[in-house]
Amino acid sequence: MSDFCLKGENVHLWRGDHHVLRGVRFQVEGGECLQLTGANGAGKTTLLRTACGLAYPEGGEITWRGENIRKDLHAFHAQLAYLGHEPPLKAELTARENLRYWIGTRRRLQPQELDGALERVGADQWADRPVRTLSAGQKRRAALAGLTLMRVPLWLLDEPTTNLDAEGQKLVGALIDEHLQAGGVALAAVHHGLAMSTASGLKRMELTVG
Amino acid sequence: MSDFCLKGENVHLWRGDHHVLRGVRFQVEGGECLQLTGANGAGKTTLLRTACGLAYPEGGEITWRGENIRKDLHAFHAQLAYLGHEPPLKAELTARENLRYWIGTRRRLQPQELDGALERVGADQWADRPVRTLSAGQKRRAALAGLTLMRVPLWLLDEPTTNLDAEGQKLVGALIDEHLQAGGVALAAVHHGLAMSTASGLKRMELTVG
Amino acid sequence: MSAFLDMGGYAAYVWPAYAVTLAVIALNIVWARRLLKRSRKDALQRLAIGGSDQ
Amino acid sequence: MAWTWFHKLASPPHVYRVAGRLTPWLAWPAALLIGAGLIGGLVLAPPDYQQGDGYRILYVHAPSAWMSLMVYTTMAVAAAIGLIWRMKVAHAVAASCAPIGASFTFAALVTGSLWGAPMWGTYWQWDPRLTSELILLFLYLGYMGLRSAFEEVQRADRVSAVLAIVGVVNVPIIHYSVIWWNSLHQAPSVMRLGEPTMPLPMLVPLLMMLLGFTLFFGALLLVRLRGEVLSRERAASWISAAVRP
Amino acid sequence: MSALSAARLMLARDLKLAFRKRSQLVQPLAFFAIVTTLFPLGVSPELTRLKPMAAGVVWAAALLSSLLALELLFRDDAQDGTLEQYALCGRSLTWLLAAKTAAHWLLTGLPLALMAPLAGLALGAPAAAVPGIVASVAVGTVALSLIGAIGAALTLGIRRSGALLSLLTLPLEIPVLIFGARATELAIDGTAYGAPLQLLAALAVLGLTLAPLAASAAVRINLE
Amino acid sequence: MSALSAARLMLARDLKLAFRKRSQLVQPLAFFAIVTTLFPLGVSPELTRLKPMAAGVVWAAALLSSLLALELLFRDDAQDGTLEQYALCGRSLTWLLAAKTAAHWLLTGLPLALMAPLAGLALGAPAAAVPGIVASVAVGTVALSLIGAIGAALTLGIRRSGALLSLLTLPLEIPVLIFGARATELAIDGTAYGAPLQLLAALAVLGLTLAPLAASAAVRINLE
Ligand code: HEM
Ligand SMILES: Nc1ncnc2c1ncn2[C@@H]1O[C@H](COP(=O)(O)OP(=O)(O)OP(=O)(O)O)[C@@H](O)[C@H]1O
Ligand SMILES: Nc1ncnc2c1ncn2[C@@H]1O[C@H](COP(=O)(O)OP(=O)(O)OP(=O)(O)O)[C@@H](O)[C@H]1O
Ligand SMILES: [Mg+2]
Ligand SMILES: [Mg+2]
Repeated sequence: MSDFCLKGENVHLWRGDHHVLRGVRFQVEGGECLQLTGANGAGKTTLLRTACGLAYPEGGEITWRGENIRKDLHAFHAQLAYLGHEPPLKAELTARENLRYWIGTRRRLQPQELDGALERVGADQWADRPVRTLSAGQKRRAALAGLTLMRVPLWLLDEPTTNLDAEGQKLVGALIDEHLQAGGVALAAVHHGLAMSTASGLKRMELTVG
Repeated sequence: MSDFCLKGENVHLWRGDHHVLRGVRFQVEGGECLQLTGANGAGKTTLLRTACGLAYPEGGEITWRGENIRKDLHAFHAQLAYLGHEPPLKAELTARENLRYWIGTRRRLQPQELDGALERVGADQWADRPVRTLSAGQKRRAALAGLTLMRVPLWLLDEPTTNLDAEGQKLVGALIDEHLQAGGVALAAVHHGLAMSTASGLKRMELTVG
Repeated sequence: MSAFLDMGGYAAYVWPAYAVTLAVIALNIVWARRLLKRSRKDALQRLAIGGSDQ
Repeated sequence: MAWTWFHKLASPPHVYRVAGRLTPWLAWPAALLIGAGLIGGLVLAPPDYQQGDGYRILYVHAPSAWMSLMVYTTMAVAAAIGLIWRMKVAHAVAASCAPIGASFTFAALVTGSLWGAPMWGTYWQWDPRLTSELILLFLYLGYMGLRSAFEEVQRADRVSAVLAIVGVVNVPIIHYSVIWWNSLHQAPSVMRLGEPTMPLPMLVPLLMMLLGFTLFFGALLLVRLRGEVLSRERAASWISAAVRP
Repeated sequence: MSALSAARLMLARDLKLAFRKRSQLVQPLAFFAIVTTLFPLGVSPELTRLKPMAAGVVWAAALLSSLLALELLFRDDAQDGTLEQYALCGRSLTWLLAAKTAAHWLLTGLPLALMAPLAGLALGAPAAAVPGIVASVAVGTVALSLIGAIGAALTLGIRRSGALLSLLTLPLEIPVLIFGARATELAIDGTAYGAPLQLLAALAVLGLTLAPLAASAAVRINLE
Repeated sequence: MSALSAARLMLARDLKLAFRKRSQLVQPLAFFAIVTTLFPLGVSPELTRLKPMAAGVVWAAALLSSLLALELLFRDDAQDGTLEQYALCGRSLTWLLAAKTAAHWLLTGLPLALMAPLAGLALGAPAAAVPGIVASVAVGTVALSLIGAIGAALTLGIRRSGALLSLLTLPLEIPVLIFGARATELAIDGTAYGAPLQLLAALAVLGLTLAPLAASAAVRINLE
């Protein structure tokens, strides 16, 4: 048993005059994926950003392995991967270079690991073209390759299936599956279901528009 | 019977060394919606941009109402609405202002028309907030409001349901339905099915990766 | 001969001017031929990989 | 109907073939003329009564300066043709012109300032003719910079064509700068209507150099053009016939 | 609805975007003020040494602050996709871009023209020179905005285009600088400055007829 | 893996981004060259009148071209989301931003230092002044890059921040300009320029210790 556990307690957050997160509570443990659903504007993105420490909650607290994430933010960040609405890639670099510089700041990467991850997301054809020339779904796939390379226990994913074709949707499901199998934790904002093989670790939470 | 008909014949287009569109043929008429499917990178976006005259095909031709679209590009553009991967909104303006300046260059807008369109997409709450503060789905909805306001016979939509919640997906289906009922033509790149009530006017075409 | 090389006292200006111009001419020849050779090689390479489509 | 022959003439295989055949017919006369001009200018022509032997820089300065303007004009015209009629070969001509023009502009600047040192007592002055020639160099560099900033040749062609056309306003400015402003630089003496104001033994080598440089440009252009045409043709069948030995 | 009223709406939009943040309005002015103070700091505080440079400094500052604002002229619109919509709206893109350029002039050129005399006075120009300075800067910045629009449109497709943009536009803007500085200098000296001012106006008119056309051609190519 | 090797990777990335297009390398130089040609055109073509301004012109040009490149320093990374990933990578953001600033100096400051003597010579400085000009510009641009990094980080959340950025950073950069211009001027006059150069170095060191910290704090706030 791992002690991986991300927990939000009574999280409050305002944006302008808008009380977006009104005492949100959640808990995900190793081997679990919490699917965040909710109408547009319900606050899914805001919750994810708060959970990874990019936004500061004005009430309540978020803990990881039993400790407030602010206590040692660097150590917390070293254990999480966050993918937002847009794939974080530099348009002028190739997909491979992007991964090298992005993941490289976190850990030493072997070239064959990179090759493996790129192949996994079907990037063989376009791994060495500037990201600028890639299609929307190809960019998303490159970001997914980065996700698998991070090797961290906590995944925070904001609509990871956007722009992906049917096969890409399955890929996302399979990646999360494997992550959970390995004892990882995932928190994913989604509008449709995730294409996962087992529903065992799947929890759902619906945010309502505040 | 209207003479609305968008037709592509043997369209060829390269991007770099990549032969993206290899002799694509398609035809959509008034009351029909052509659903473009295909794997990531198959060339859906490229085809849509070529169809609206933003990209120049190196072989073949695209005709609208029987005439090459290049013959009178301005007149052709006045009859089409194109929505790309990203909603075309200025972050500093509110949703309402965005629509006013965007649609206003095409035709004179009545304030109550604007209100109606904003209400239709569920924007009552956030129509007067800077787009910068909107969620991804809210931005997409604002773009859809613009689409309904254009009042043009030809719609070219690139994954119009991205970032939308379940209700938003239905909205897109309903909007296309109405557009077809009124004799309009639609060409939409989608990965999932469109939530349309009648399948009568629906055609499908699959692009394969070249 | 040395009178010719001296250029009536203007040697320090005349000869560099001619040198620069002739260098520009020579470089242009080299560059142009290199461009042609390189694009020939590239074209051959492309033919070897892709064959000819269309 | 009239256009079909035009397009056929400008079709890449045709251009590639004809350019290859034409090159020696320009290159050899150019070499002869430049060689004769060098001998004529350096040895046979008499010293100037004012400038002594210093004026001999004329035989490299004037042709280089002439090239800088002529090449730019050629480039702009080719770019306009390419933009208007979407003609690939015209764009290839424009692309080929830029490095040639830039190098000769550089030569004109260097030879000019080497000439200026003894004649005006300074290598450089912010004089309209000199400044506008420097701007021409910047324009060439800007053109090449803009071109290389694009990955796709087709887009680079079309965007840089707009710049080439816009920049052509600088050409008359350079040419007339000595007339419009009171300039250090000397007024046109050869390239003007009516009688040239130079004794014949001085004039003949200059004319030979001018013609020689022009022919040399033509030869260079043809060689570069073949390279450009090859690099922008996509796997067309004629390439294998043209390239394979 | 005509192309003209679409252009009017475009102008209104760009002005509204600029006025959204009231503080943005003073920014080109502040920039100009700071640039003109750089020189006395860098060169010498004595007015007798500064006066001969006044015209050059005012013009170099005007050119640079116009250039700084330029990069954003089309880039923002291209990035968020609104420019594409304008290219697809069935109206003449030339007119729309002319309107954008007009907005750019109203937001940078005009304030600069009103500000330049102050800078001139601070650098030792006499009060009588004020109308001449205002006129020359006002007319000259029209030409600068127009030439700049071409450059901005050309470099639209390129990331980090700052330096390339200046490389492309500065050579074209140098005639404006020469005539503008000459007019300002003559005004400061108290002589007739009509001749260079007329040349400046000619450049502006030339720009007015050519620049929007060239810019719209370049934008269309870059959107492709 | 340490914070330092992450920073090294960041430096490598920024350099690669700049070197991706070979032509971009010459661009800051070209910009600098063009700016220094602006002044003679605006002021006067005579070297005797230009020489006293040489130091001011060189420094104003250096400051402006450093500023131009600055806006892009963090903005690009913020827009495409890579900066966010760096803030979340579990390494010290301070070191990463220091690496970005170093890249900025290598790409603008260093070439400017190598180029400045040429501009100085064209404006009438003697050949003996070359080492002094190189030294003062090289040291001064370090301080400029560092101060600029703070400004760029502060204005990250703001659209069209160009003018605001210059408004924020120029006042902070004025001491650099003053000492830098003094050092260059003394070098041109052939006198000892050690004192202002030392002050310049002191400013650079102060910036080195403070700027990356301030910048990383500002970036974190702006990402929120
Ligand atoms: C850096 C300095 C100089 C530059 C940039 C320069 C530039 C030019 C240019 C562009 C032309 C061609 C004009 C045209 O065809 O319309 C030209 C021609 C010429 N230049 Fe210079 N020049 C420079 C210095 C000098 C000097 C110092 C002299 C002699 C004292 C000189 C004498 C001439 C002559 C005789 C011609 C031929 C004019 C004619 O016959 O049309 N130049 N120069
Ligand atoms: N400059 C280029 N060089 C080579 N290939 C390119 C270039 N630009 C685009 N492509 C390729 O062209 C193809 C077409 O992309 P397009 O965006 O049309 O795909 P799409 O069907 O819309 O995909 P998605 O579902 O991911 O949005 C992609 O495979 C892309 O990688
Ligand atoms: N400055 C602000 N003032 C008022 N409301 C704001 C502000 N910033 C954000 N909001 C609101 O906060 C809410 C939360 O947005 P968030 O992006 O988290 O939604 P989401 O659930 O991710 O939606 P989507 O499904 O569309 O991505 C939205 O309703 C948004 O309009
Ligand atoms: Mg969201
Ligand atoms: Mg697509």
